[in-house]
Amino acid sequence: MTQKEIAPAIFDLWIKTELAKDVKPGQFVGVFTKDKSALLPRPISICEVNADRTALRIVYRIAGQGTKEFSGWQAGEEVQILGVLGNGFPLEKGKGKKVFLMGGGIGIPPMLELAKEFAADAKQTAAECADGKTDVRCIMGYRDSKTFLKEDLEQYGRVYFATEDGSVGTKGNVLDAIRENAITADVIFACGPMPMLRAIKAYAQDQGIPAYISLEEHMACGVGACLGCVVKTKEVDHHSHVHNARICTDGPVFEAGEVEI
Amino acid sequence: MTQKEIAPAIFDLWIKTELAKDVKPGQFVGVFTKDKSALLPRPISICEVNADRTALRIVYRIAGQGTKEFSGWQAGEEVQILGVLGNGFPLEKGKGKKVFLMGGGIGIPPMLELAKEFAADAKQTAAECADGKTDVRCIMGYRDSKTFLKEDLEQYGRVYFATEDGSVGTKGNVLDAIRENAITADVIFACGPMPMLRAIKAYAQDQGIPAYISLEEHMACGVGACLGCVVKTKEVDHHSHVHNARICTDGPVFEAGEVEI
Amino acid sequence: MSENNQNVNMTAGANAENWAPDLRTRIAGVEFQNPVMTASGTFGSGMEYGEFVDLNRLGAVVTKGVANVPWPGNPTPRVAEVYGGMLNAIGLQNPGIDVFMERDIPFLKQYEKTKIIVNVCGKSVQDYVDVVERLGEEPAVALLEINVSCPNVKEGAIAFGQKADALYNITSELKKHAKQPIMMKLSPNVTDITEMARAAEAAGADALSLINTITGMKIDIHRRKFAIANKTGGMSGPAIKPIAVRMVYQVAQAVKLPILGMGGIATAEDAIEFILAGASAVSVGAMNFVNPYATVEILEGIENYMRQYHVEKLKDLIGAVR
Amino acid sequence: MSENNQNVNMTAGANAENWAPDLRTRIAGVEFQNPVMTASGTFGSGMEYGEFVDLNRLGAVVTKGVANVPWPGNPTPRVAEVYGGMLNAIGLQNPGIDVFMERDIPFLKQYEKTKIIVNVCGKSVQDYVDVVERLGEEPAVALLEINVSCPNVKEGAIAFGQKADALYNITSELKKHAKQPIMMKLSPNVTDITEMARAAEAAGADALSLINTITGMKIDIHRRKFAIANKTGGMSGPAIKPIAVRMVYQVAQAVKLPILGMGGIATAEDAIEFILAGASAVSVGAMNFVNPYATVEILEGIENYMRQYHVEKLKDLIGAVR
Repeated sequence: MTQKEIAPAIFDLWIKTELAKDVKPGQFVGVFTKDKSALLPRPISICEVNADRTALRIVYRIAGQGTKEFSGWQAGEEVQILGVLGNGFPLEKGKGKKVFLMGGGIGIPPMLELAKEFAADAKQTAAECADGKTDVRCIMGYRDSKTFLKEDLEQYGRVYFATEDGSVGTKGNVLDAIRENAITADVIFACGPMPMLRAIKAYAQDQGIPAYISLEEHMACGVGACLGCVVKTKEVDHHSHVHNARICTDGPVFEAGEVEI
Repeated sequence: MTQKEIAPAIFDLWIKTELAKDVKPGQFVGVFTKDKSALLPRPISICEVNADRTALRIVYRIAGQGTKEFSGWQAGEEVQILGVLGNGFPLEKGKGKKVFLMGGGIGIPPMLELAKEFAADAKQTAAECADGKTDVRCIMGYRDSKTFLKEDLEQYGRVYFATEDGSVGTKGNVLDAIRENAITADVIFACGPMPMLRAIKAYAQDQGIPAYISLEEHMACGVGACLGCVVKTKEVDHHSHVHNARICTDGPVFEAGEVEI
Repeated sequence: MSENNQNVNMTAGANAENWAPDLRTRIAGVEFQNPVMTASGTFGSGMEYGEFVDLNRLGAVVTKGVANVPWPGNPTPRVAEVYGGMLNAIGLQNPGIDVFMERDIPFLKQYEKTKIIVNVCGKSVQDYVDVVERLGEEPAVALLEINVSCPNVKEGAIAFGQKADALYNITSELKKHAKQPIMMKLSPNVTDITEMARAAEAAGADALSLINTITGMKIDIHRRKFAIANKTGGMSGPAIKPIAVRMVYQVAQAVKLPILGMGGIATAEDAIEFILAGASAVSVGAMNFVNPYATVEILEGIENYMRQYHVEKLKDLIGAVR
Repeated sequence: MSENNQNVNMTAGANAENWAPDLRTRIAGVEFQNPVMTASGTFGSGMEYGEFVDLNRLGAVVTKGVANVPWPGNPTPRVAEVYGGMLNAIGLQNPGIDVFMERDIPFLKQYEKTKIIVNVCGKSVQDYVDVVERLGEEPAVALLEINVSCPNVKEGAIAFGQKADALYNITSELKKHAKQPIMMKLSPNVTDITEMARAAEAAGADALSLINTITGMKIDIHRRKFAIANKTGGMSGPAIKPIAVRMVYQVAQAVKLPILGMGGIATAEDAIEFILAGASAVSVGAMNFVNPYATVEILEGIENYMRQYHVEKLKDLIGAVR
């Protein structure tokens, strides 16, 4: 285990674990505190998996006592994690298409593994058929110039930036960045705060394109038993038989049109 | 801080603290766990203070989750203690007299500092007046041959042993050891399990000599506020105005005749 | 001096031999292979935990509450962590009895050693009756736990669980329609739980389970908002254990009915505390979320304790502390 | 994903300037310099904590309960640690009103900035009346907290605190004899705390304090004995906080009386949670045992929070979350 602070209150943690073997981009783990009075696992999405798939990387913001404890963990410490949880992004929906990967704030980390896998896939499809090449554009929104993971993302494709204070890239949000750069896509993959996801849902509906968005909700079990983390669905859900899907096990990624956010 | 196991489940812990400056034998400290779900300080009597009075030694038995945590503490760790608590043994009552120091099980540790101070005092009084010399005999009761603190005690005076299994010294308890060795005293100082203290109280009353016994009771605050750790008293207590004295602040040492045990 | 939670025998377990204690226990004439069960709502119908624990090792699976029709439950956030536990206001979301009979029951029947206890909820007496009658068609269901104590649904539920006369009425009504024995699940949010227990006993209940969650609240002081959309939620977790043990003890002294005890059980020591207080079996709830292996670890811990102290039969421990 | 207890502003406090918020608060016409007080029975009359905290910094000292005559209290063990808190069954040991008037009151009068609230207990209405009348002779006593909710004494006390009519009667009787405003201390061991609050209000109570401890039990599974001689004890500590916050909120919505809130307050964040829920002031109880500096640290934490969020007056926070 190794850890460093890559932006104010944003920590970058690598955990050695065989769970890394079959991680899909967009999946998450439940991380347990050592404080015996804080019991529930903290759901944190997976940012990246190392080359030999023996360790996974999470990038999280200090958001309370639990993550505060995490930030104090030292290299070599043993930690408890539950996972791998959730279904991740449906890569196949983007293959051979023009793809937007949109991330906002602490929703950016999961987009890295996704960008990486698309990049790998792009090379491959390119070899097969020139026209069917996957074209990935990353659009990332930050508060300010503390653009954590910037260099990591830039290895895997074009990255456009938006910052609330305008210090880097477009002043505004990720949708402002799209307009300013006059770029379009056939499909969107996104993770970030709810207002951003709502805006992306609306944008995708205008454009008549699908948007796969990763949702978050307070969780207890993380495995689909407690029904704590649900999202309202347009149709009756196959499992719950009501208009609710479980974010932890049916998600966290949903096609924007299927959920009411 | 340094620590070692000196008998099965019995740990010997040195804590560097300025609290050591004015420790009296028979006083105790409240030791806090680091587990945030176990909140109350554990009252543990002080076994010894080092020569330059910069550190104190506690010898405790693993008796639950808290002491189990303590036993895992590593050299150099920072720990939280509350104290120094309680009034120690009244040394002056033993000066120039024939004194028994009687300890049983995990009640033995506090007798070490007491033996040490009597020994120091003995030399002094000896210098002043040969006849008024304090004569200290230690009588220590153990379960078996795991006679922790034996060597430490033997530095400071004659030590008689009693073990339940007879493996060392007299087979039986500390009173059996007294009889077997046909020794007598003018005053007794004792700490140990309640049955032993009751026996000592009875013995002292027979002999018509005073016995100063150190009591224990479950505690919360340790400073006399919560009234959790009381002992019934023969007379109305000066502070409580009922027949109860606070073990933490009015004790832990009481003259056996004053308390109902 | 020695610490409060003193225990001189702590290490004795190590040198205990390896015989197998008799863990069987009975509730309302139903025999269970061991006393370790799951608390309703924390374990679904077991599907989600099958990958962690062998369901065949449990005494019983107590299912998530099921109603006559699907219930959508409450808005989110539905859960919040608190010191030593959590609050939940799921609102008894469930797929309804039809889906439950087709999907969940057949799944649970695969585990032949483990009994099935179905938690029944409703908004009116008739709702409960409908579910109880449907379940009567399924002999694989051993016992019905009647949830009259969910603090998170506006109508029904808790209304039956906080007034002795209401509890008496629904109990006697369900007794008329139930093929299986019924176990009334009591709310801790009452002045005198023994009054409720006596009412259930007088009305013909076959067993009692307690405690359900304790109504709590958490406020996010930075957002100045309730942590849970429902404002209040049911509190569970180790923090509430002493309250639950007290109520199990009080009820065990007040009535003759067998008790399924629960409330913050995290370890075998906790489970044994409930059993000594008078519980014939115990349910593990929120701790499944913290440690998915909790049930089986607790089962093994109880066995070790019985070996350590040479207790041959579990029933020798039930209510042994008075 | 982000953790349950989310808080994006966590670090904002750092860059807040250093102005002094107005911490004053009022209960029943009495003004306190700040809302941080001590919970009865955890702080004696302050003598034992004088060496840790400057008593002049507290809003008030709420004394250990005092009766008309000395009470010996319960047998030991009287206290036991539990997960996230403790159980106690002290049994209201106290030296009686005579000694209290001669010794404790003069001690507390030395701290002119800090108000004196005396907790009054008794076994019969007349016992309470006697103490209330004696305290009426002492103008330095600002407020009387009437303990009708101690779970650890057989007669009286709790009997008045768990039945609305009994609470109504003792409240109206004491109102006739009290020179100072009276604050009824409510028990959480009830089905509906708002019913109790309304009864006290209707009977003329000037304020309410809640919650007293919750009845709990601990069994030593190795000795197979109750951890507390009284079998049950009152549970306090962080573990019970969500229950206390819920009750404070419910009562604040149900009556107009000012509330002294308590129950597991360990940090400034906890104290603010109670204030946002509707408490005009807060008492720190068991945490004095864990951290003798807790009261003053909580006071400073509340000030920092007010600076961080630019809250000028404490009263702007009272009941701000609905």
